[in-house]
Formats: sequence, structure tokens, C-alpha cells
Amino acid sequence: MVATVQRKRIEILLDTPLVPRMIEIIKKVDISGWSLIKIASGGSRAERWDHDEVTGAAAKSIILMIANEEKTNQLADAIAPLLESYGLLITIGNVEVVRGDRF
Amino acid sequence: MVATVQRKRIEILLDTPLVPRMIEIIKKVDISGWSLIKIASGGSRAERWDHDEVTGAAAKSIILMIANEEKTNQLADAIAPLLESYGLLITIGNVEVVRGDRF
Amino acid sequence: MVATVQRKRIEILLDTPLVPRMIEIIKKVDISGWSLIKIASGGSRAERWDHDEVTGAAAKSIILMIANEEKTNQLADAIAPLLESYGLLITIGNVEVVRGDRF
Amino acid sequence: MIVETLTSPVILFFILGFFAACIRSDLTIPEPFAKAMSIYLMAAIGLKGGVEVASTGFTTELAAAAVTGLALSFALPVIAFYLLKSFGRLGSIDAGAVAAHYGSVSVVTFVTAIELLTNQGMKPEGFMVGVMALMETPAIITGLLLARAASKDAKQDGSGNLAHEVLTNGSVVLLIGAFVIGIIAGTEGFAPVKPLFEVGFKGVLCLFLLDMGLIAARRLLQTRKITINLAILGIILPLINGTIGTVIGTSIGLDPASAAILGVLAASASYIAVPAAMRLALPQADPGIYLSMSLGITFPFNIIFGISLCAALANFLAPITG
Amino acid sequence: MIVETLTSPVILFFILGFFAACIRSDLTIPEPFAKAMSIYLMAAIGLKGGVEVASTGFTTELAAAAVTGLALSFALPVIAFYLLKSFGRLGSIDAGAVAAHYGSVSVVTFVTAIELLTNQGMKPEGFMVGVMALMETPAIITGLLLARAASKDAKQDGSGNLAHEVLTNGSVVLLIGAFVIGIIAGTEGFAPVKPLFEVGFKGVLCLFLLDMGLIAARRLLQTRKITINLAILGIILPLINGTIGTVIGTSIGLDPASAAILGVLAASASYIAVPAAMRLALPQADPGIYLSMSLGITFPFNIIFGISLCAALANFLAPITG
Amino acid sequence: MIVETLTSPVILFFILGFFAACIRSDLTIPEPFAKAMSIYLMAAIGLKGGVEVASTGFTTELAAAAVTGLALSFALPVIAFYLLKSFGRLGSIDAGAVAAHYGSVSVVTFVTAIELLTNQGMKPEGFMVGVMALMETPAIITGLLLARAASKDAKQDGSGNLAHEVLTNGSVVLLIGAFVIGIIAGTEGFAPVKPLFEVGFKGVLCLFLLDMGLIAARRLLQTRKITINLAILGIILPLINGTIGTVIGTSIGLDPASAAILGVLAASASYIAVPAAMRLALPQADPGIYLSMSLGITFPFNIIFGISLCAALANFLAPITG
Ligand SMILES: Nc1ncnc2c1ncn2[C@@H]1O[C@H](COP(=O)(O)O)[C@@H](O)[C@H]1O
Ligand SMILES: Nc1ncnc2c1ncn2[C@@H]1O[C@H](COP(=O)(O)O)[C@@H](O)[C@H]1O
Ligand SMILES: Nc1ncnc2c1ncn2[C@@H]1O[C@H](COP(=O)(O)O)[C@@H](O)[C@H]1O
Ligand code: NA
Ligand code: NA
Ligand code: NA
Repeated sequence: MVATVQRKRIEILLDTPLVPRMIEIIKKVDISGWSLIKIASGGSRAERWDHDEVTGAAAKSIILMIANEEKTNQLADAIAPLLESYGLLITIGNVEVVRGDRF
Repeated sequence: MVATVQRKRIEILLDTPLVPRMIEIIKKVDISGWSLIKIASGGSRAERWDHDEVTGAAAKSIILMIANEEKTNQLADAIAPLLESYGLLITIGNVEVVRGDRF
Repeated sequence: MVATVQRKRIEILLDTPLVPRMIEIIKKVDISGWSLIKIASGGSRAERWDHDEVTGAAAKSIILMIANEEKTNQLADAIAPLLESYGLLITIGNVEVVRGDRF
Repeated sequence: MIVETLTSPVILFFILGFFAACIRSDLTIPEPFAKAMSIYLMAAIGLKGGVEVASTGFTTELAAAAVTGLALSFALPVIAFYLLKSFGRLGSIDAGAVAAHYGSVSVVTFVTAIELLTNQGMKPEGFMVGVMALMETPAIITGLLLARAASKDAKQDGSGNLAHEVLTNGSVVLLIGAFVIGIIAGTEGFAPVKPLFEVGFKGVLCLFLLDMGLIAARRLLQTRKITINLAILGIILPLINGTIGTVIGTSIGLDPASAAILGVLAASASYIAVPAAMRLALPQADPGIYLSMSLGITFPFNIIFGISLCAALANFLAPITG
Repeated sequence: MIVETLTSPVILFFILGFFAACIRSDLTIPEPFAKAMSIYLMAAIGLKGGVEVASTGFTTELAAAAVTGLALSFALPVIAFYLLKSFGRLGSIDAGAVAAHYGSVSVVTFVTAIELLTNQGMKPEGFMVGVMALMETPAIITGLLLARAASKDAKQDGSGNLAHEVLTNGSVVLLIGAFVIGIIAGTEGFAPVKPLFEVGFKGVLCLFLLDMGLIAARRLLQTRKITINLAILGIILPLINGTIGTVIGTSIGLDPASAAILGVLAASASYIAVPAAMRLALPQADPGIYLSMSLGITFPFNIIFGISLCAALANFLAPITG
Repeated sequence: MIVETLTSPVILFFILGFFAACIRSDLTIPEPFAKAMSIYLMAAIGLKGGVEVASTGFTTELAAAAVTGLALSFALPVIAFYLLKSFGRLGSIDAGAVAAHYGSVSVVTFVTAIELLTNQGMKPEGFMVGVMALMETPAIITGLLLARAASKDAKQDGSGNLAHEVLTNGSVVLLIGAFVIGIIAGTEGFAPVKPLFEVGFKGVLCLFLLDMGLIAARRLLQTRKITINLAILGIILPLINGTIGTVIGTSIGLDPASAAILGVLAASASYIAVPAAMRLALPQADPGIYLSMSLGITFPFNIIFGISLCAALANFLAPITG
């Protein structure tokens, strides 16, 4: 059987216009990489939105990252001050990673 | 370090035409929000499909939600009767959430 | 409450041109199904890429699968030889699945 | 006419797409582009139909065609349902779902038929666009009633919603909306926007049929849910419905071109409005069956043979009744 | 003129979209298609404006209009800001964000105005495209300064970045770039590419306004953040700004058509460049408020009434000053 | 000619895109729109080429050009491979992958060359489209053989699959398919669909090159994998290959325009068919290298200088051989 190691799977759901700012922060924490997934639509109790808008201002994306626990904590600390004003949603889960030495 | 709380990460994979019905159910359970991700293609043992169809009837999406355990159970119960006929695929995982009091 | 069973949630992040090869392997392991999510953009320490390219060669996707532990291990073993040359990123997490007898 | 059909670029692009999928080429038309073309085509035919009606006015023929179209869409699923259950060996739920598709219409088959007929000097009336829009939804009701009468599993949940979802279906709204805009704007108001909708039309139809060829062939190749009997029904149903449509069209006094178009509408099977409605109203029905029959078999058959056959029948009947 | 406006296909498609969203139809225009149309429209108006300037040359009127446009974009948010705080009861941050939208411009409102005016024999100067491009961004600066002066929460972080992001905003670069290409290429160089940008223009505008109708109505229906007072401001602000723009435009010696266009630019509210900038610079401001006001109220108002009112005012003022 | 090139809107849009990416503007062309334009351009040139061949018939020149094109595509990677290994200091696998790109062709470079040459009264033969389609894939085989001969890591797995994947590559199928449809339909059959493919062509090319400018510059800015020597090769290889192609084209008796186009095809580097094939056949090769060289360096060089140089060379050689 292939060897696996435990890593964190981090998802940050945020407004697409804010993505470049977030990437800068991610780079400062020196996380090995990131992948962006577009959200097609969404809603909360108050509102509903669709990606299908000429104005990109309402679009949302998920930044997905695999990182070790240490980097994950550093990232969480680096993002903390923005949480309220940027309206971020951050989840951190445990995953087994094959070829995990890279992260 | 930032404080996190444990929440459930729920993914419902379903046919895109059924999404509005599912959102109604989600709203009844009063989950705080949901995000929709498009599936580009997929397959099972019997068939393979692509999103690239003029008819949207074969398209599939994932509804992603973060919720606490109580709401998660309520949602699972509310969806249960539809499972077979709608062909839903539901997964529930544990995640740590920053700013988790909202859910 | 609805009954759930524990299954593995497998994500394989790979170059889109390699997807058909990977599907063949998945079928050999006889996993019950798979779903494909497009990555819009991404980056590592060295480079940054966007999906918005005429050449599809730089595009990346995630293959998402739910499977039981046995099949997951078989899949990991089947993919192992390709890991380095294909530059795959594989994560395996635990999830509770409703209607889990299918997997 | 089938030879002329087969050398028209519109049809050749369909064949190219079908062929590309058969040799398992990775050629794909991006989905938003296909949707964009479909929106363009519906806006264009809606507008043109409306502008024509604005200049010819409302006639008794128009009224007769509209009523006939509605009646056909309500009635045709009944025949289909019994053939699908008996010869096709489908259960009531699947049979009802498939039957609804055959009562409704395919916009692209309609547009292609207009193109091919007009090229051969048979120009159908502009109001047939309106007839098509009317025929899109009644079949859904019949299909559902048939499935529910025969099966207790086809629950009633959400019927109220369904009526709303069917009547506000995007393609129905766009077609009827553009048709009404054409009537309001008239020839003169249409003039400034005409270039886009005229110049691009046939070329866009080529590229759209390229995509339809890819989709039809991939459906056929990827499904394992079509039995021989279902495949045969995918050809027999358009033959029966096309004959009924053309004969009735001729008998209510339509010109041969319009009668042929009514036949094509009857022969065609929906692949946009109805599948989405069935996924909601009869979620237990297997989409693999209805999409494969409608898109994989009946659509190509109609494009390549069905349209020509309806035209031939209409021309044959014309001197008899005329 | 409002009657003529309401029977133009361009406006009818907007109404169709608005109506479809109100009856909760699932009609949607795929987002990449909408973006493609918006790129096409901006390239087309940029090119045409540039080609016209290449043939008329740089005039004093051009310089006067450019300076006036810049000044308006800087100044208009101030009025808006105080009305939004007092009558609209918004906090400083939200008021600053909304005010920036009303100082900036809406490209589609501009294009629609050019269409409607030209159809009625009022042809604005080509250089107004350049004026529009200049007016897109100054309002962002004023809006930010107002928010920051009044609130300590509107932090200064990333101002350097913001200047860059605003000036290199995709739509600004495309508009100005196409404008410059038009000037370099001139009438002759433009000729070979002209067919696409001429033939398709009005038809694409129809389909784009169909989408804008859908978006505007859905915004209105889905938001719960618009109070009656804000809705009223969504109509009063374009009236005030449109009057100021038209009067100043006339007084600096612009022909009635160009003066009306300056009024329309002043009256219109941004929904592309400014929302993205505000999301970055004032993340605490609620996008639900500024998008709903700009897209849901002011945009439809301008399309259906505002443009005609500016034209009427410009025509009324012309003999007085001329 | 380079001055004329630089004031053509087609090239100016490329420069605009390049410039926008350099100032880090967020301007983007939605990917499905770019794919749609690429499908449109390939269908249009395929059709037009086929229609021309239908009217001129199969000539010995056509046969000579086809054979020469095939031979060039097989042979050119060999030169490239040794230069990339020696001067470029690449390993065998990367060198083989890059070499394959330079043996194959770039459709957009071809289309732009046709545009620029035709504008200057040099009209290439219609059959050159077919030659281009033939040149797309042989280089892949040579590139792979070179990599495998020199390296044991370049495993043989899936060669059978690869042949299939390369021959059924979407762009190859579409180009050849449209070419054949053009031949079957002929001038008359093409007439009804011609408007879309004629009217839009040059304008679409502008918007497509805008996107290519963005992509080329972003590639250059985002990569860290291009050494000075590789950058130099990105310019030297098209010079060598372009000279070989133009000289051979002239010597087999092609008119100057067609000889120049053969030179452009030889000089151009693939960025659609080959990268996808290399990702499959040589997954160990670094896409960062071959995409950056092909898209980031050679493509812009050819658009702005290479095409003009091939044309100049062909015109210079014509009186010598003619
Ligand atoms: N740690 C990571 N988390 C998420 N995605 C990653 C990570 N590392 C790499 N990627 C993705 O994989 C792509 C290729 O990475 P690499 O193989 O390191 O060049 C990147 O562009 C990202 O999209
Ligand atoms: N509990 C949740 N689970 C998943 N997505 C959510 C959740 N809450 C909010 N969202 C997403 O975040 C967006 C903004 O939410 P909010 O900040 O609450 O207005 C929503 O439109 C959803 O796309
Ligand atoms: N085990 C699985 N993991 C991920 N996706 C699946 C799985 N099984 C099915 N799917 C998705 O669900 C769709 C329908 O599956 P089915 O209901 O089995 O026909 C497939 O086409 C896949 O997109
Ligand atoms: Na029918
Ligand atoms: Na304004
Ligand atoms: Na080459």
C-alpha cells in the first residue's frame, strides 16, 4: 500500500474580487500551492445571488489548499484580521495525502 | 491562534434541475447558507455524461453547506424521502470552522 | 435519524488532458462513479496559471469520488506509479454517506 | 430531396459532428457557446415570425393552425405511451416521460426544416413559429397524467410548481417574447436589428448542428439503456406523428410548406423543455432513456430523413385536397 | 419620444428580460456569453469613436467635454453622498460606496442612449466615447475620500494597489485601447474589420439588454436591503445628475445630442468598474445595497425614462443658448 | 510591410492585449468565448479553403504542397531538437516535447498571415488550409521518437492511444471536416452560410488576437522557466524554419504568397494540438517550458515580424526562380 501522511484541507470561500489579495497572503505564509473553484450561485438567509452577472462584483470563489498543520495555523492567523470585513468563510478538514512531503 | 469550532461540511450531488427544490428544503431547515458548484462531467458504471449539452436536464451540481450537527441531522431527515427517486448523493464530513458562530 | 455509513472522499487534482487516462484506471478498480470539477486557476511557488487559455493543456480538474476503504486502497495502489510523472495531488478524507450501500 | 438535404452545409455539419463523436474525437463546443447559439436562434425565429405576422395580420389559417397544434401536442403522447408500454416494454413512468417528449417539439428540427424547405422554394407561413411555441408544453401534461393514471409511484408532489415551471420555461418565454416583439416592432422597427439576425442565421445553424451531431452520437455511444425495440420506436414514432401532422395540416387548409412544418413539429421530440420538466415531475423516470431516444435517435432521423418525408407527403397531398 | 423608445426592439428586449424575471422564468443568458457581448460592445464603440475622432481631429469641444466629464465624475458623488446619508439614512461607508457608483458611468446606458438618439436623428459626437472612458474612475476616488473622512472604519489599507486596480480595470483598458486603435487605424484601416462591428451591433445590444433586464429584475426581487427612501433616491439621483450634466453640456457649447449624452453619463450609475473597486477598497460596504440601487433601480429608470428626459431637456435648452 | 502590419487593427488588438497584460490589467476574455472564436475561425478557413479547391480542382501544385508540408512537419523537429539540447541545454524529454511544437503549426498565425498578405495583394492558394491541417500532427511523432531514442524515462505507455488521440484531435477534425464540407458544398452550396463566415471573420480575428496578446504576455510574466538561451531559440527557430519553408515552397513552384504561407507554417509553433498530446505522451516534460516558448515568445515574434519576413523573402526569391 502507498504511504500517506495527514495534512489539512483548507477551503476559503470569498468574493472573487478579493482573490488576488488573498493569494498575496497565502504566498507570504509560503503555502506550496492553491487552486481556485468558481461558485455558480449561492444564498444566505437574507439574499440569493447568481454568478450570471455582468458585474463580477457579486461572484464568489473557493480557494482550496493542502498544507501541513503549522502552515495552516499561520494562515489562519494571517487571515484573522480580515474575517469580519471580507466576510470570509474558512473550513479546515483532515485528509490523508499521497506524496505528502511536498506540502 | 484563532479559535475554531467543529461543524459539518455537507455536500449534496444532484441533478441541476432539482436544485431549486432542494434549496426550498434547505431554507425550511434554516441552514444559514449554501453554495453551488457545477460538475463538468461524470460517470457511473453504466453511463457517462458531459455537462456540454444543450439540454440542461443531464447537468449535475454540488450544493455545499456548512452547518452544525443539529441542523445537519434535520436536513438529512428532511431529504431522506427523496433519496431514492432523486438519486441524490450526500456526504457529511467534519471540519473546523473559523468564525463558526454564524452556522 | 437516517442511517449513514463511513466512506472515503477521494479528490485527485490533475491536468485535464490526463482525465481520460485516469477514468480508465478508476473503471478498472470498479469504483461506482466519479464527478469532475473544473479548476478555474491555480498556482504553486514557481508559477501561476489560469484556465482562460485557448490551449487546454494547462487546464486542471478535480476528480471527486466516494468509495469504500478497500476500493480506495486499490485505487491508490493503481495510481501510485503515475504519481511523479503525472504530477497528481491526491487527498483522501472521511465522510459519512447517506445511502452508502451503493459504494 | 434527400440528396439535396445531404449536400447542404447545414446538414453536412451535423454529419461532421456525428462522425467526430463516432471516431471518439475530443472535439467539443463549449456549453455556454451552444446555449448562446440556441438563444440567438430562438430570438431570430421568434422575431422573424412576429414580423411576418405583423405584415400578414391574424388570419383564420393562423387560428386553425394554433388550435391544431395545441390539440396535437395534447393527443400525440397517448399513441406514444401505448406503443412505448407494449412494443417498447417500458414501465408506466418511463413510458409517460418519453411520451411527453414526442408530443412536444424540437426547436432545432423546426429551424432546420424551415431552412431546407425555404431553400427548395417551399416557404412556410411566419405564424408557424407561434404554433411551435404553443406545442412545447401541453404534451407535458398528458405525459404526466398517463404516468400517474397507470402508476401509484408517480406522486403528485409539486404539481402547482410544475405548471409554473413549465409555463415560465426559458425557451418558451424567449420564443413567445421575441414573437411578440416582432409583432410590435413590425418590419420597420425590426430593420435596425435585422442584420445580426439575418446575416448570422444560417452559419450559426451550421455550428449549432455540429454540436447537435456531437451530442446525439455521444448519447448513443454512452448509453446502455436503449433496447432494439426502443430504437425502432425512435424511428416509428416520428413516422407516425409526422404523417398525422402533415395530413391534418393539409386538411385544415395549410399550404404544403406549412403543412409539412406541422408534420415536422409533430414528428420531432423535445430535448430542452420536456427533459427538465420530467426530471422534476417524474424524478423516478430514467433520463438515460428519454434523452437517448429523443436526442440520439429521433433527432438525427428527422434531420436527415423526417423533414424530407414530411415535405414529400405534403407535396403529394396538396393536389388531392387543393 | 418615450413612446418611440418603448417600441424599439432594443428596449422591448430589456422589458422582456425584466418581465421574464418577474414571472420567475428560468431564462438565463450564460455568463460568458454576456461577458462576450459586453466586450464586443465596448470594442465596437471604442473603435467607432476613435475612427470618428481620427476624421474630425481634436477640437476645442472635445477638450471642453473631456474636462467637464472629469470634473462631473469627481464632483457628482458629493451631492449623492449627502443625500444618501440624510434622506437615505445610510452610514458613511455605504453612502460613500453608493455615491461612487453614481459619479461613475454605465457603458450600456451610454450605448443604448447613442442608439435611441441616433434613431431620432440626434447624432452625438464620436469623442463622447472618450469622455465616457474618462468618467469611469474619478468618482471612485471621491467616494472613498468621503467614506474615509466620515468614518474611521474605512481603513486606508492598499490604497496604492487600488489606484493601480482602478486604472487598469479591464473595461477602462478595453474602451480606451479600442478608442486609440480607432484613431490609429482611421476610416480606411477600420474598413476591413467594420462588418462585424457594424452588422452585429444593434442585435447584440438587444440580446445584451435582455440579459440586463433579467439581472435588474432579479436583483430587485432577491434583495431585502433596499428601503423605500433608497428606492426613491435611485430615481432622484439620476434626475439631478442628468439635469446637471445636460445643462453643463449645453453651456460648454456641445450640440444637443452630445449634451444629452453628457447628461445620460452623469445620470447613469456604474455596475462594472465601481462595484469591483468598492469590494476591494471598502469591503465593509454592503454590495447588496449598491448593486441593487445601481442595477435594480437606476439602470431600468434611465433606459426607459432617463435617456428620453435628457434628450428632451437638451432640445429644450438648445434654442436658448444656441 | 512591418509598418503596415503594425497599423492593422488585427495586430493593434494583439498589441493591446499584450500591453494590458503587461500593466497587469484584469482584462480577460471568457474562455468559452475564446474557444467559440477559435471554432468559428477554423470552420471559416476550412470552408473557404474547401470552396476554393472545389472551384480550382486538384492540381499538381496542391499535391506538391501537401507532400512538402508533411515532410517539413516530420523533419523540422530534428533541427529544433539538437538546438534545444545543445544551445538550449534542455534534457532529451523536454527537448523532444518542445521540438514537436516547432514542427507543428499555429492556426492563428496562419490565419493572421493570410489576412496580412491578402491585404497587401498577395493572395495564397485555398489549398494551403489543407496543407496546414496535414502539418499539425506528424511533428508529434518525430518529437516523441527523438525523446524516446535519447531517454529511457520516456516510456512507451499508451502509444496506441496516442495515435488515436492525435488523429482525432478536435482542431484537426474540425479543420479537415470543414475543408471537406467546403469541397462538397462548392461555391453555390456555400453561398447561404457565407455571410456569417465572411462578415464576422476579420472582426473576430481582432478579438481573438486581443485574447492571444493577453495569454502570450501573461505566460511570459508568470513563468520562471525560460532561460535567456531558450528565449533566443524562441526567435531563432522560427527564423530558421521560416526560411526553410519559404525557400522550399518557392522551389517546388508555389506562387510567392503560398510560399510565404508555407514559410509561416514552418516558422509557427503549435499551442493547441501538440501541448495536449505532449501532456499525455511525455507527462514528464515540463509544460511551463513548451507553452512559454511557443505562446510567449514565438507566437508574438511571428505575428509582428515573422510573417512579414517570410513575405519579404518569398517576394525576393520569386524573380530568381520564376
Ligand atoms: N498545496 C496545494 N493545494 C492546492 N492546490 C495545489 C497545491 N499545490 C499545487 N496545487 C495545484 O496544482 C497545480 C500544479 O502544482 P505543481 O505541480 O506544484 O506545479 C497548481 O497550479 C495548483 O493548482
Ligand atoms: N452555511 C453556509 N454554507 C455554505 N455556503 C455559505 C454558507 N453561508 C454562506 N454561504 C455562502 O456565502 C455567501 C455569502 O453569505 P453571507 O456572507 O452570509 O451573506 C452566500 O451567498 C453563500 O454562497
Ligand atoms: N461514487 C461516486 N463518486 C462520485 N460521484 C459519483 C459516484 N457515483 C455517482 N456519481 C455521480 O453521480 C452521477 C449519477 O450516478 P448514478 O446515479 O449512479 O447514475 C454520476 O454521473 C456521477 O457524476
Ligand atoms: Na412532436
Ligand atoms: Na453618473
Ligand atoms: Na512549425
